[in-house]
Amino acid sequence: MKAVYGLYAEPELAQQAVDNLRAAGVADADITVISSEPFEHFEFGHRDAKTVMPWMAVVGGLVGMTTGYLLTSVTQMAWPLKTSGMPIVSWWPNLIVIFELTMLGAIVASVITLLVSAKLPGSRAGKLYDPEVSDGYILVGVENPSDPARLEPALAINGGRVKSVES
Amino acid sequence: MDRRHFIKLTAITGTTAALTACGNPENQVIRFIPEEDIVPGVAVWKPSICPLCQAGCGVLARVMEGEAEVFRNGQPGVIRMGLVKKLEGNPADPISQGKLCARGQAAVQVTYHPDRLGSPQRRVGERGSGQFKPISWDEAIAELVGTLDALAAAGDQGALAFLTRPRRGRRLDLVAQLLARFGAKPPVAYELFSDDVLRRANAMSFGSHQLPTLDLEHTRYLINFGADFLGTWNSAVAQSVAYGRMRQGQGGLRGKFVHVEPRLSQTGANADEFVAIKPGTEGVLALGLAHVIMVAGIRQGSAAGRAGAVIEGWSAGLADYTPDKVEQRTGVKAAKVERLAKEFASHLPAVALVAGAPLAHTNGLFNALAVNALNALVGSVGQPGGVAFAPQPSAAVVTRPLQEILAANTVPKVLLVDDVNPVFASPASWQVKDALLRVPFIASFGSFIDETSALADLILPDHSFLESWVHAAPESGSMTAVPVSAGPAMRPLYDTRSTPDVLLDVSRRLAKPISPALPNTFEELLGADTPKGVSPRTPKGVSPHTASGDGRTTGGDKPFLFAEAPRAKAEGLSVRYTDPQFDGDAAQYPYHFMPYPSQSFLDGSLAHLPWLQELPDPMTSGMWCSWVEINAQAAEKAGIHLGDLIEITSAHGSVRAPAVPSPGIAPDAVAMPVGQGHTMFTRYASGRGVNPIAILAPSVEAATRQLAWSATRVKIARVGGPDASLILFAGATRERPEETHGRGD
Amino acid sequence: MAYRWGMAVDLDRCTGCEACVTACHAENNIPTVGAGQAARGRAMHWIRVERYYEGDFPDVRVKFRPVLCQHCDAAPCEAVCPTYASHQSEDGLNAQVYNRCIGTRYCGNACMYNVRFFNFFNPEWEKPLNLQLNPDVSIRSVGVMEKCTFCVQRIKAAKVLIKSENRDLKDGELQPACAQACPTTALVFGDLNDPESRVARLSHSPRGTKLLEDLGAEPKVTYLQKQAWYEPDAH
Amino acid sequence: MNRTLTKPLADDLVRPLFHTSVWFYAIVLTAGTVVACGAAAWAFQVWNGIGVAGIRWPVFWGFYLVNFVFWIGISHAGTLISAILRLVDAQWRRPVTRCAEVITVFALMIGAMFPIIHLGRPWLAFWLFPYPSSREIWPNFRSPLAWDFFAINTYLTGSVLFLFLPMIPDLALVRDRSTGWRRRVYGFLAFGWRGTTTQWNRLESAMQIMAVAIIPVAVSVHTIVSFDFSMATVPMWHSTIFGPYFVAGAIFSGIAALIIAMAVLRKTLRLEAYLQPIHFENLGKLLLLMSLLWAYFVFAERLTVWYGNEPSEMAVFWATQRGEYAVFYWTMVVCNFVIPLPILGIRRLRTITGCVIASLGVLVGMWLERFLIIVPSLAHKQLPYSWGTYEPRPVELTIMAATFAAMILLYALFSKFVPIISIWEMRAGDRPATPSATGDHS
Repeated sequence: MKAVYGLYAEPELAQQAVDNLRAAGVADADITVISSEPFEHFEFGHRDAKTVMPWMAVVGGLVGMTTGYLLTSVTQMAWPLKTSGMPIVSWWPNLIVIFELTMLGAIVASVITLLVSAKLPGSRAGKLYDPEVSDGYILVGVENPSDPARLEPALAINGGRVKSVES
Repeated sequence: MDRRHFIKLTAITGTTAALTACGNPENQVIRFIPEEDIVPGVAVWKPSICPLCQAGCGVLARVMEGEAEVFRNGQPGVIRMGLVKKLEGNPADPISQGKLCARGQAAVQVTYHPDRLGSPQRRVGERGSGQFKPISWDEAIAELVGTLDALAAAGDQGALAFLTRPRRGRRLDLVAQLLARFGAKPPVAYELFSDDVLRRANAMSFGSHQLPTLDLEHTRYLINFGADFLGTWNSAVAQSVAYGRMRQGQGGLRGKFVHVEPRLSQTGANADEFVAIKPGTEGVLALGLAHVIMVAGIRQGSAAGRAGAVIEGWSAGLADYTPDKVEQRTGVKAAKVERLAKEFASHLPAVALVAGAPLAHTNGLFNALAVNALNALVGSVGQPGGVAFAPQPSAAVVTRPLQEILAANTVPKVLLVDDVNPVFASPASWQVKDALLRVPFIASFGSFIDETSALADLILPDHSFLESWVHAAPESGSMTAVPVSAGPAMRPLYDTRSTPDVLLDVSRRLAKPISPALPNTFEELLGADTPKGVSPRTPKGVSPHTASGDGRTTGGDKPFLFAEAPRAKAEGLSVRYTDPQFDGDAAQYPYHFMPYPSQSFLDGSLAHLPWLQELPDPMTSGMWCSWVEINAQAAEKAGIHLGDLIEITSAHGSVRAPAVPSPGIAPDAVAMPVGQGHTMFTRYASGRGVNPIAILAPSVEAATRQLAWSATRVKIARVGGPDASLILFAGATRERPEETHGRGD
Repeated sequence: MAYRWGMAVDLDRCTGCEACVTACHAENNIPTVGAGQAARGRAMHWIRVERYYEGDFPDVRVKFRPVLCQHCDAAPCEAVCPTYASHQSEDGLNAQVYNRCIGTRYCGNACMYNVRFFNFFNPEWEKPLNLQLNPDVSIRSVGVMEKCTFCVQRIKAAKVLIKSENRDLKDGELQPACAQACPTTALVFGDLNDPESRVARLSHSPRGTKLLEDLGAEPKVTYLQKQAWYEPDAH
Repeated sequence: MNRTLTKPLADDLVRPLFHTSVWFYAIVLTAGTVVACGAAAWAFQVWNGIGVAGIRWPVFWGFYLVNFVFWIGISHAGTLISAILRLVDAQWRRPVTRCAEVITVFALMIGAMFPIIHLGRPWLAFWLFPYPSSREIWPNFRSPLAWDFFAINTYLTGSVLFLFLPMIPDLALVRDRSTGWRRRVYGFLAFGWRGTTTQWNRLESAMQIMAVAIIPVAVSVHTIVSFDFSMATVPMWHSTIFGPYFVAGAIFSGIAALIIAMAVLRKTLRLEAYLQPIHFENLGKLLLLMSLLWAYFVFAERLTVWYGNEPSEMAVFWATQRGEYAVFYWTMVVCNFVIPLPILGIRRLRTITGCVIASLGVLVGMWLERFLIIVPSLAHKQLPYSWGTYEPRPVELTIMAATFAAMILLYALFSKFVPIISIWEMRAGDRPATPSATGDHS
């Protein structure tokens, strides 16, 4: 992997670097921003914010609900044992199990969506990263740029250090 | 495979497969060939007789195949055999009528008790230490024969005494016969809760020296003076069966039950009306009722005949027994006396009953005679709904009282003890143990080492009743005379022998055999007076109550009840009232001490049965323990709470037991169940609780010399808080306990 | 026709003698726990005779009341069991399947009659008391709840018997151990579906009540209340 | 503000991972020993039978179930509070959330053990799982214990995820700062986290959704725990108030546990700069609110019973109010209300020490509350003949002590291996809340 990137101590500078890259004709999707914290209040932190996760949560909840319904009702009918004079399929108590499984489905679906869409767990091999990020620096860079030399000026903002990865 | 597992497997599977499969040495036991033809899993019903009290209930034993560790010819081994699993009342038996009491249900544990003696024993330790070593039957019988021969050789046959219970039946007959033929005096009989006072009174009043049989089924009004007829007294099962019918069985007529006692017993707890009375004044109340009945002209005094005539002042209308005077003496309100008398006399058939504590006073005979006279006055003797006397197949054996062998100058040289434990069941002040220690040779036929058999030099353990021929001739309890015998329900587990057979054997082996010779065995002896051809049969049903197997029943089937009661010659005595005498000064010993037969253990002879130990007492729910019942309000005043350790002191000793405050006892009385406090009586009873009999005064009923076990006064002292010895099954005593009432003050 | 087993308890007949208690122990292999365990509340009595005092001496009265499993139609013990160890059988018995019981003891809490008993330890019978054990009744191991079964082993045997003899069950032919022992016949057992049976008739007696009826468990045991004595002549 | 300032912050918060004090070993050893005793006690109980515990007829549930409810209640400190604070974006939550969520996870694990410990045949506990037995019978879903199974497992799953997901960036941070085996272990746990914008966005979304989902689950968990009691017609159990009453009590005891945990961490890990008096102040206010809420529920419950005067309930009422359990009852009232009210109500007293004292009281009080709910009612059911008592046995006390030790042990170990304060959330918190003018292109 080849890459060129800058490390910035301040998010304002990172935002500027992102803006410069855009100005240099780099597509939004090709700009990598890596940070040790989320920057909700900066534009660069909002890129790619759209996600199907809430819908997946709803779908997961529905799957859980159906599972809960089938688990309770079908097993109760499969071997009808009478207890406490209750109906064989007893809705009131079953609703509790159905509720729990609905919520479990939603949670699990959200987490699966998270893992899939955030590519976790994943390998960092061949991907742009710099351990200095964990010290608080914000990394803005481009992986496999077509013309690294042209991008370096865009990243060279006062207060940032430009690095490049060869091989 | 551990030991416990082993038991479980045999119990659950009942097969040998699991046992032979593993190589544990414990399982490599000798296997005897099955002795009988029993189909696994199929129950057979065999008749027997419950031996635990004098009632003599006929039972059916449910026999099923099982694997038992047994002794055969001195050799231990495992055998598949028929084992008694459960006892039910025999529906064909006129006494039990297919029912059985809690004690009878537990009788099966006598056979399987882990501490039952499996072979003859010779004493090795000090007398009373309980240390014995097993010996063979040959040795044991030779020793007994030798001892008796030595007596005979010295011409001292009179120094042989046989101590037993006064249970009517062929067994006692045999003992008496053998003693007589040997040249010894009649057997000595001892029963703590003896009914001899009542028998004597019945002889005086009605000419029948025996216990009455009640026809409660047809009674409309019952006044009961202290008899625990639903619990421990006389023929409790038969009486309970009839009681059930008296309550709900007469088609809308429900008899009234009035109970008179200073303490609310289990029987009293069922009464419609409870009349608290001063101890020992029951006879006064009975005569008070008679007075009112006579004065009101409902019945004429002469109607009582002889039963009235023996009461001083009867013919004069009992002027000393006006309701006011009765109230003074008994504490029962005059108005109540009037009302009870009129109710009693106007709801015929009515019956009055007396037994238990009222007769265990110095004036017990008077109390009994007074109640008899009341019965006679309302014409309830020998009548439906009244009392009657069953004709007896043979005269009762004459016995001697225990006191005859206690005195230093009448100590027997050889004492044979069978099924009685006076060392435990008599007041310490009688010094029974000391007296027995003076006897040079004691042999016991007991199955267990108890306080009395521990003094024995030789123990020749009897079969259990389920393993031997048994016979009983109940003197009461049935509309039909029912001497009954039954064969063994199962084969013996151990190297034991039936005591009657041993006695017969000994009688033949004596240097001068007893003559004329008796049958070889008890079975033959019973066969001699039993119609042949009635053999126990196996019912088809699986449900026990469908069984109709019955014992060999002898005696007439004629109903005797309505026959005129036999009348012997009047003795021409008239008895006058005397105040009951209590041992202990009322100022120093303010409480009446009322020991009572425990529902579970009677006089303590059943304290070794674990089911009965764990059976909650009907009134207190106590299990595995002793306790003192004390009036709840009096306890509150004295700062005594549930479980507090109380010391009860009489002039003759003291015992400590936890307190149970109860609303069912008079404020000037404390009560204790009898039965616990064994020092030596198997693992289940030894060292458990205390024995209230020990501190009783040696007072006796004046006329009959019977122990007056209700005539002791005591003082009490709280000596500590709960010591965890009180084990109750129940929580609260009331359905809505006071402390949960209301919304606060 | 399906059976519906029930019992009538005549409190006017019951004398508190507790013959039923021992009979039950003998029939159902109920372990004796011993003094130490009894003191710690582990005594097992599938049937017990409750005793309640009313009033104070000398105006004191006593109520006896045998309490056993009421075999409720809407038994609160059943639904709470997570493994169906406690459930209603076809005969209307409140069945306890020992093998399925894992010992949550929830049923014991839910039962308002406190008639369920728990095996806190493996039961022991000191030899040779084990020879008495009823081979028709399984032995319960540690950690298992147990309770009155209306002597289901007798019910099963009776069904086999009448089938082999091709006949109907006679009323009164089948009795649990407690009813069989009861000297005063205070306990009457039978088929509530048979309107002619003694138990069915007694269950409709005006004296009949159910224990804790308000709690809605719909017990199949009917208690016939004790009657007061009245003077027939006074009417 | 200079962003490089966040390096010392990270240095500070990962320090406990790389420097071990003697105290750590002392705590682990002591707590470990007690836990081992508890394990031995349990083994003793399984071997000999549940009878070695004090439970008896008719008090079939005792200390084990008291501790079950107590620990499940404690578990409501973390995830629930953390989720609420996240949803309302309370900034002061940042140093608190992880210590809180850890409590949830460990308390749930500990609490969920008790229903197994208390079983008569614990080796068959898996029969509670929803799978068919060899006879194809499934568990009875009408049983509150089956509901417990689902509720606790959902809550535990959610809570573990809720704790673990926001831990990933911090694990990545530790990975970057360590070498050797640590680097490999943390690298594995960090799931290859880089911190790309997408990853941060997905993480935030997931946390938002889970926060929404976990709140009703948490409420349901303690409601269902309360159903274990209120479904039975046991006097003073059979009450509709039990659901909210239990949830409130759970949050009450949970906050108390959190305050104590934070105070301990603050001292032992020298986190004074991060866990500041303001955090205790705020949690103290919450605790005060819950104390008032708790008192309200207790009053409502007691009044209803007293006014209704139903005999069997009055038996329990009086047993706790002035009978054999009164000493516990009034101790509970003092601990849960009389002590916390002035301490937390008067600002001057609402110090860290004050909050800790009040919290200790609440923990004792809430434990007693669970005892007073379970035991007196079982001991006084409808038929007074069957009333009983209950006394714990050594095995129950040992296992109970072991669970407290287990909490300490697990907490010590966790704070040893994971930054107990979320570094990235602290960093994010350092940023001014107003959007930056320079970066906003939309």
